[in-house]
Amino acid sequence: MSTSLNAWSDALSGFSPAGLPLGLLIIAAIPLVFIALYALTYGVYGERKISAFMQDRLGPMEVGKWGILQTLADILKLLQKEDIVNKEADKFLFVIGPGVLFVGAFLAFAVLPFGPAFIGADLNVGLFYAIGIVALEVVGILAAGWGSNNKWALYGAIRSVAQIVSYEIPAAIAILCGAMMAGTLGMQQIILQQQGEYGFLHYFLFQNPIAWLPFLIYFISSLAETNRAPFDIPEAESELVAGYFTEYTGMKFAVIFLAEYGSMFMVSAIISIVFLGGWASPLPNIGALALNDWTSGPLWGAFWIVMKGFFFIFIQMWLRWTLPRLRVDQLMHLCWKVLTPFAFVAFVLTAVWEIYVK
Amino acid sequence: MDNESHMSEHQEETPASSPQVEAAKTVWAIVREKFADAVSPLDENPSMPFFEVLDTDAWLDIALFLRDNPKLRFNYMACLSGMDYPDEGKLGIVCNLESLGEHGHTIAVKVKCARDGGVIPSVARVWKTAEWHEREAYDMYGMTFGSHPDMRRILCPEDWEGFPLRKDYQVQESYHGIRVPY
Amino acid sequence: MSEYFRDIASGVTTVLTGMGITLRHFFNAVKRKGDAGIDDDNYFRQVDGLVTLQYPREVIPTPEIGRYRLYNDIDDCIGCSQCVRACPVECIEIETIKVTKDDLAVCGKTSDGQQKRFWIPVFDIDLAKCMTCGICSSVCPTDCLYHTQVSDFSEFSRENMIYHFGNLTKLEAEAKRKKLEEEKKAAPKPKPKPKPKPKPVPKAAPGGAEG
Amino acid sequence: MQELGLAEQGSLRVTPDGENRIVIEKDLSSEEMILNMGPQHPSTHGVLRLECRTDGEVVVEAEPYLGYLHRCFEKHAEMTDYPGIVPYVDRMDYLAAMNSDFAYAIAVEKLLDIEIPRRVEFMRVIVSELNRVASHLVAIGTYAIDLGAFTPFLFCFRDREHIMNLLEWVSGARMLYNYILVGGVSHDFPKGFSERTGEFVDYFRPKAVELQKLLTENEIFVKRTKGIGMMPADVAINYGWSGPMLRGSGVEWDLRRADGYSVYPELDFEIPVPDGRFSDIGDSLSRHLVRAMEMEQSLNIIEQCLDKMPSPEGFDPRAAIPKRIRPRAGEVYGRAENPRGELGFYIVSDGKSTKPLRCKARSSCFVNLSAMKELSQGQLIPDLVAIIGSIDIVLGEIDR
Repeated sequence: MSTSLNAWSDALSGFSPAGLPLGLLIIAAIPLVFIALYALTYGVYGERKISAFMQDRLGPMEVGKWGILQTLADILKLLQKEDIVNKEADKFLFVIGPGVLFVGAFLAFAVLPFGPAFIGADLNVGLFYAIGIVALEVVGILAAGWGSNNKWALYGAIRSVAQIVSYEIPAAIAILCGAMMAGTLGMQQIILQQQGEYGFLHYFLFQNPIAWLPFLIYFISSLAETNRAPFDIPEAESELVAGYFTEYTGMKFAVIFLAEYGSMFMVSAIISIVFLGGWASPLPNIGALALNDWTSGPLWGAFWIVMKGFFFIFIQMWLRWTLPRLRVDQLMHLCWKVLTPFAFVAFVLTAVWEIYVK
Repeated sequence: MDNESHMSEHQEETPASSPQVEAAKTVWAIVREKFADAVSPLDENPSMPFFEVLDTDAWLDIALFLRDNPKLRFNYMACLSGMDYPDEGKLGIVCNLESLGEHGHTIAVKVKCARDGGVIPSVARVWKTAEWHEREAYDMYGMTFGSHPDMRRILCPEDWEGFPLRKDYQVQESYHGIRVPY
Repeated sequence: MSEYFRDIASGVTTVLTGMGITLRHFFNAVKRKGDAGIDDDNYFRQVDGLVTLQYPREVIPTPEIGRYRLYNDIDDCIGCSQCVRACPVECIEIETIKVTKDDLAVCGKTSDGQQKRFWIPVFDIDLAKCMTCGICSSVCPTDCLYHTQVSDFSEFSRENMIYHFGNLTKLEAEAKRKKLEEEKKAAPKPKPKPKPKPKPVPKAAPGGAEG
Repeated sequence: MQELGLAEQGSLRVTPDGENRIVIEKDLSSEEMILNMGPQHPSTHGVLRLECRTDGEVVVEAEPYLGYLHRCFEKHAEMTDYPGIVPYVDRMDYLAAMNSDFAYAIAVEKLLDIEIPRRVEFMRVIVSELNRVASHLVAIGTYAIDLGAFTPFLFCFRDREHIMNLLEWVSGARMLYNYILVGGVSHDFPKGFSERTGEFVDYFRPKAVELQKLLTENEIFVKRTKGIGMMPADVAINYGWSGPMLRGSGVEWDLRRADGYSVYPELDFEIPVPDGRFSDIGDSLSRHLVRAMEMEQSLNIIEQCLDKMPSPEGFDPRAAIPKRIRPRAGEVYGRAENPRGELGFYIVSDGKSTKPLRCKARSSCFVNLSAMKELSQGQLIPDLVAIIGSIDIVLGEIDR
């Protein structure tokens, strides 16, 4: 089955009528559509259910069995809502803000490999692109916050920019550790190096005795980059009402929401690609039980990377529903005085390991 | 604490000899010694012994004395209530003072002023808690407090007419187009 | 510097402790709290797990003395108006007509044998105003006015929150009033009038009584 | 360019120009911004408005504006008879209605000079301590929300639900009980109430420990609250603070001990004050800790009361309730320890009427909040939220 699927995707990628790479576009769009659907329905639903269970509640129960259609109902509601633009708002920025945010969050999906063949663009600087393109989100947030002409939104936007820009540094350094171990920035190459018959033992997390440090640093920084608790100060609902999207309603609000869940998955995918082998199966071949071989292939690859992404999203939610929120200066303290120095240490140690030990 | 027992015991004992009243007598004697006729005789009722400040202008001095005299040390103002005395044609305040953590005694002090345009010296600088209490008394009764740092209404809106807790208060007909009496 | 590392260490450990607690609750989500009332002996043996009750289908039972919707058993009401005087929010409106001598038997007795002396054409309770303090029921001499356990009685119109308990229709009340007037004329000594105010009697006479 | 002293303050630069005149340049001048926090804001706990003058994230000063929930309690009280005021008192501090009723009952009973049956006193103490636990649960839970932790809030409400069930069982209402009346209580305990209360105490103890681990000991929570909103003891007394706020500043002062009303002198309990090891004395964390420790003490009190309570045989909870309350002419200041501090009632009776001539409620939150202006100076906005949360205000009581 796997070979036929490979052949199918190869055929599709070769489909280019009149010189236009339509087939590639379709392949690139499949994960995007999938993630968008996931993000809207199961991300929100999952978050609500997980938080409910952690808080001894039932969560949504009324729409569909176990409330699984709740998010669809929410989308319908948001679609019908009046699209309010403040009289005093800077209309251009106000409208363009969510769009930029959305585009910024989803552009990185172009380089996420969902399998040996499922990748939008296998850039040789994929990792660099993924880190860099996230910075576009900052523009969207700032546009939304400033354009709203609301003091709370402005506070949220300024905080958000400070936070995201700061946390790019430890995040990038931590990711560089992974890139150093791989010796490449291409996503597919990074994963291919982590694939092998011993399954998870090939993952970079287990290839290097200090790889857990950049792994942790990147994970913490990614929480801050996606504005998730305990670093959700840009939208801190008890301080800033709702932060930079205080004034948004209807579909614009939904788009911001979608972007947040999209970027949540994006960072989770990146951390699983760099440290946990992306679409590579974690199961080892044990003698005759060739588990690794059986669980590899395009569909399995998509399955594994989505599962790994879900796992990290679960941890993000788990943290969110456990911890209080940091203060702005404490957030910066954590970034500049804890994570960044440790990221440098990890960087040096990884380099030493790669050069002298391995 | 000093006054641990007297509240619970005072029901069994005869009211006149309750320790609360005894303590109040001592306090009053010290104040009387210093301010002589500026204060009235002590009202020795069992539930809330109080004296009145007859010379309203002396209230700030008396307050400072009550707070700082080492034998009195009334460092805690439990309550300051506005009062209307329509029979006497006066407005007033009733302050419940307590020496918290030091002597443990309590006393109530009354200060009165004229019903129209009456001014009572503010004690917001003596007890900071008095600031809001005095604002509330002004809000409800309309007496002003001299040298109060921030003499505004506190519970009613700024542009409310009249002072609601005066006995002769008539509620205004409408407020910004909203009919008030319903 | 040691404080720096101690902060990091305590940060990590306390975060992990907290995560442990939430995870325990997450895995405990297979259990659900039962809907036993507090007066059930096993109440605290069934509170583990998810505590949500899905309201219209699962309800916490209201205890016996639950003070919710006010109800007047008009058959036992003697029209003494004590509840009206006691109510702090004036949510009860009552109108009474003295019973003429020959009607006493028709008017009947309360369940504990007390002769009723008033017709009560109007006994309206505005439950939108009622704050369920229970003062009226504590002053009621015949215990006919009491709060029931019905707690969910929302309405779309405020008018519907006024419950009518009067035991006479408008026409009957008119007739009784006339009768009383005649009796008074017949009687030699003047009696104090039982306030025959021509108040508008609501259309639906014994309207939303319990149900 | 010669920089003078003013330059160190940030935005002013003083430069002598060519003719040796001094020119004051303003670059990046930072204006103060007025920020309205409330009346509709998630962390003002109701309809409180704080007008903050902010310089960036730093609050220069926050001025509270009250009155959005003013329901004229004192005016109502002058028009209502003594038993009819109790429901209004319930609605002042709606999170601790039992305690408020208790304070009011104490004040009126002092004026009436009536003897209360011993069992009634124990019943009153049990229900008000239960309500104190419930109120502190809300305080702690909403404080957690203010600081961004949602789960502890729901855990608190889950446990509070049991208290509300218990109190509904005994009084008939879930929040606004009208249970403690002048001279007695409205109902005797139902059969099995004492056992169930005991079971609740056993149920709640481990939950309190869990809450402490999840929230109080959390490093982020400690970092957010420690050293924030410092209030020295003498200033706190001068501001008239009482209750957990005052004890958070290290003053061991509790009306249950100081006034010794009801049966509290017979009960063995501690007055928790912070020892300065885990928190700085007088900060927001101390106030939080005091509340957490007080819940434990309340549980102890409930257990003791259940042991010591006289048997219900031949007992009528309404026996001492006067048919008609018409106190002698006089005035009284009666008070009790509310979960938020000293709740006092200054009541004046003219001796003729069944309605008080004056009924002033000395609200604890009102007094505690009056220090807000001073506490807020120079704090960050998130700290402002932490401070308001630690004051634990109930707007119903502030505005009355």
